[in-house]
Amino acid sequence: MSETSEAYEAYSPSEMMIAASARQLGGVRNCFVGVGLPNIVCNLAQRTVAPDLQLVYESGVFGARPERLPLSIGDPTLVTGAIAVTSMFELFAYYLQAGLIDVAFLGAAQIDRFGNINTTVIGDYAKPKVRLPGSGGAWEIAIHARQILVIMRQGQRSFVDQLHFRTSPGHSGDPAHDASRGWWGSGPTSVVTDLGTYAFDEASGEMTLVTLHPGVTLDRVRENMGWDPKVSSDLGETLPPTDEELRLIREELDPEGISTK
Amino acid sequence: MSETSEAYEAYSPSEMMIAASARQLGGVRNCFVGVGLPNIVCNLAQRTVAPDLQLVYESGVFGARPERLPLSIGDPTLVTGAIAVTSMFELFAYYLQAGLIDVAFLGAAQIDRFGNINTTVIGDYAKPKVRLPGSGGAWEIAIHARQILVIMRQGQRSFVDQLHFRTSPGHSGDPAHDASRGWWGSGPTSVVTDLGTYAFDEASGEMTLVTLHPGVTLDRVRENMGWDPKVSSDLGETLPPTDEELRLIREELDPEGISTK
Amino acid sequence: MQDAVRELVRDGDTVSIEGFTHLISFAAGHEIIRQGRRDLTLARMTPDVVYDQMVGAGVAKKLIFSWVGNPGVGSLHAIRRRIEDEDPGPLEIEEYSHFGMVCRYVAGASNLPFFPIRSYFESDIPKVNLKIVPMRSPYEDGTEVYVVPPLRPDVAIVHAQRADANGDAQIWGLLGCQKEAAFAADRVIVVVEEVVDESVIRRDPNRTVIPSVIVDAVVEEPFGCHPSFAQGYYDRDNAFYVAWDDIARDPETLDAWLKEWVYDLGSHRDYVEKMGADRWGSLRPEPAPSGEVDYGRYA
Amino acid sequence: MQDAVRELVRDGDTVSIEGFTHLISFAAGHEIIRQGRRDLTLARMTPDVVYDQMVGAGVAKKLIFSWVGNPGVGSLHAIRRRIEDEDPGPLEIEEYSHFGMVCRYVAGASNLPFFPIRSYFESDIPKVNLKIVPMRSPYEDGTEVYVVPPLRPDVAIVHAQRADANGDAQIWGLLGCQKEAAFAADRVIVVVEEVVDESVIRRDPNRTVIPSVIVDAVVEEPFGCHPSFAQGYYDRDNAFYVAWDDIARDPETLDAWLKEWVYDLGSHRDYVEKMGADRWGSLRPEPAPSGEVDYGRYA
Repeated sequence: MSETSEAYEAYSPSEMMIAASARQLGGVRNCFVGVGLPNIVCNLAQRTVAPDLQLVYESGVFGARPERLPLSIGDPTLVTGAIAVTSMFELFAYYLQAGLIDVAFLGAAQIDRFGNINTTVIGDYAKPKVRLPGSGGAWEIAIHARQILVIMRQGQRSFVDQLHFRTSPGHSGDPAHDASRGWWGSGPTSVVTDLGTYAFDEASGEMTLVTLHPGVTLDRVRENMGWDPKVSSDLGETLPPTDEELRLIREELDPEGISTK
Repeated sequence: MSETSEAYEAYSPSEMMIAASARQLGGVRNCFVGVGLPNIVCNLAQRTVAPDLQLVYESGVFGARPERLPLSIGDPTLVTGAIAVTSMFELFAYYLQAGLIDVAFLGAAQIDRFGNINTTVIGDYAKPKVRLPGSGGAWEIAIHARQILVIMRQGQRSFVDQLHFRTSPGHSGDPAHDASRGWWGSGPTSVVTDLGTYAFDEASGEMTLVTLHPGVTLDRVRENMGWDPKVSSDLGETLPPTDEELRLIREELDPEGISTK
Repeated sequence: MQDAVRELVRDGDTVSIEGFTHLISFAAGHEIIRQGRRDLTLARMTPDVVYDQMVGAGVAKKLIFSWVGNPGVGSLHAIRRRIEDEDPGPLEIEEYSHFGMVCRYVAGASNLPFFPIRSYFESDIPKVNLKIVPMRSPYEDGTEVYVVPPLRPDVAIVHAQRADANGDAQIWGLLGCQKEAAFAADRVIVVVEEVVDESVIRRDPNRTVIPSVIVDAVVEEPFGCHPSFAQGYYDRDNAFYVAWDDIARDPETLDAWLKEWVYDLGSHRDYVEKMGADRWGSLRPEPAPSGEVDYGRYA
Repeated sequence: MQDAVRELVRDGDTVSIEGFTHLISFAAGHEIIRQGRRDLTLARMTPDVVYDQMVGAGVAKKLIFSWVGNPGVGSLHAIRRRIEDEDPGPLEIEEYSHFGMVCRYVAGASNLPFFPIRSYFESDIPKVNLKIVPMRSPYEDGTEVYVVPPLRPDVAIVHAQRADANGDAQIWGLLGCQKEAAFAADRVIVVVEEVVDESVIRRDPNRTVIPSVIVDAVVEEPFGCHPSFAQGYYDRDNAFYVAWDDIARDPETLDAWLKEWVYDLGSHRDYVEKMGADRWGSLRPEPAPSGEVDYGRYA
């Protein structure tokens, strides 16, 4: 913790994404965790801004306390020492559909300006160029969690003007319609990429660039998305990872650098 | 077992009902047990004609092996040493509604000639003369179990021409309609009273006297029911309880005579 | 318990004290009586003696149930007087079959607007309860079912064998519909025989029935289910169930019982003391351990 | 296992080998491959490597699923080749979200003609799967839901940690939807790490997930879930999941793997032996006992 050399400070884009995401979990009670980056994000938040954060996994685990970095959302380390393990019916019906989940994470192969997400196919559904995994729990998570954080690298192929398939819905572009849906959530509330962080504009429901990561230009953001992005009137710079955040990521959460390279 | 004195042979009407009912469980795999007489019936059957009989209780117990005579269907003695304990949702949904139950027992405050049953009120529903317990699991049992045994004493007030309230359905009187219902069962298949045993006629769905218990006359049966009963063309006499059946009832199953007086 | 009931149970609430013969929180029922709550809608599959006591004490205006009786004994006389004779006043009722009640809780717990079941055909029940309505499957077979609406109690009170201080509760033995009722409710009170360290809960996470995320209060109340039972802790006090039949038959005896065993006592602790150590000793079963399983340490 | 598959799995059947990352019966999948079953419809929430192997071996004509991938690794290449390039032939697919799949099993297990869920709004999924249809609540609120049809597999294959000889099976750790799939199926094969005496099961009845009444065959097959895991018995063999990515990418490598590890072996016992004691030793976790609870003896 006392070491703050320049080398230490040369953080990776993943580390920036993790730190920026974890800070968004301040005060959150429980979080539906995906594997990979979201898992590290939640564990970092638990050690920094959200000490009481309960980790919930779609595999049926509530209050996990993993002794190692889980390799999948069904890793046995999530079960041993957890508060509760339940059937998937109960997890989806009583926790997720009932609105008990505060925050969840989603990834995507494609996302559009309203936070609609495609995890199903690239190309035509009947004869796809690439068959992706499909919904899994993503549909349910997208709507039933009260807040959704999306963590993904951005680029022309992933931040698209037109999805090839809409797996789960985001904002409709019509706030009156969004409000009338009666869902617990309403699609992504925040997107963190390797270039910056985005929120969704209340009036239009459109993804809006809020901060640029240190050293990233607006032009570089534009080059890496398929539409001309809405930019916040007070566009800021993301605070870089602190030494403590980096220490936790590197020494405790991902010492082998599996997810943070 | 060697004792067969006359005193021993002077069985009670309840003992006759128990023995006659237990014999109907020959070869049955599992049985949905109520408390009181049905409980003794099932335990007697397990020790005589149905050694592999699994006892299922609506409280959520499968494969109970009670060490004492249970005082209710939720007695803790049913849980300790059982094969499985499940939530009531699963018991009703996955066992009963799914058609896994071979035989169940029903009691009734009133029964009519088609096996329709009233366990709800005597008198008018809104202003009842006697408020009875209501359905409990009876509706589900009546239709989802493949066979239904009714055990009850008969009399003018219980074997009625017109129910005050139909809690659960029996045969409709129209076999074509019965077949079209698509239910696992179709109301009571057998009734055992203190006077005789009844089956239900396939063509008319009507309760039909099959045997008279030893010493009971047809007139006595007629005096104790609210309609003129259909009588089987080969009306027989119920075999009296055997010494072994009486010994099991008196020495093992109900030594204090709680249910068999 | 005083604090939990004071803060979480309000006049006019719909209250579910669940537990199918097992783990019925009489202690909570008595505290609700003591605090003089009024106009409650009492929901429970099987009202049992606890609701007869509460109805007898005048806390309830309505009953939602599927089987109203003294299990293994007979009738609940205070409730019957209200229904049959409107004595001392009418009691609104809304009744289902067991599976209907369970599915109402499941719908409430799952945030579903209705729940389909294959019950109620050719019965008079839907004629007297218009909330039970027929519906056709939208698939080709067009199968007919009935649906029941969600039940979302304002408060669910669940007794468990043990919980940690946050309310993560474990139950073994009969499970009834406590999990469903708790998830369906706005507020949840967990009452336990023993508050245990969180590490005890975490050693066997599959045993956890109710997670702290839905729990508003945790109360340790040993023997809090008496005269019902807690598997492994004490037996059902059948003599009490039998005695209740006589007590409740006469309103004056009932009032005297309430005075002696509820109003004149400050808490369930006083009740336990008054009942006496011999009574508790006689209800204690011999041990029957479950055996252990191994979750494995994956570090 | 040979007998169970021979007698209970037939060409053209719908087969569910369930288990969410945990307790996936690879041993049964391999035996189905060995016995050359054809035209199976394979149902599973997450097809996982076992279905990639089965599809690669040509046993399947259709897949019903909610997430098709190699968890934590990437793609299932044999399945992707069939879907993307119809290589070596087309593979019919029918897809849901996770909760949709679970509810299909719940409907099947409960004998319900449909099951309502609050999923699929404003998604393209119902456009490509016409079995998912919208429905309105019959109550005043008129809330819209979607419904999914029951899934009733011809055969469900469930791996459990232990069962008695009748098939009363106990599972701890992740429960997935094995109970629902088993109750929904016509025929059930239970595969276990250990067959135990009935008394072990009866000591902890709340732990029982599948009762013998629905079980058609019980097979003892230690390490039968490899490369998936059995909580408390062995870890997930992640190296295998990673290696599978390369194996399945090339049809020839895949065929060679199937020859070496499935066709040329007589049984899963040979597989266990061939894998070697070191491999199994490396996957064994340290103990983490559950602790005991007391059911009490009520005699």
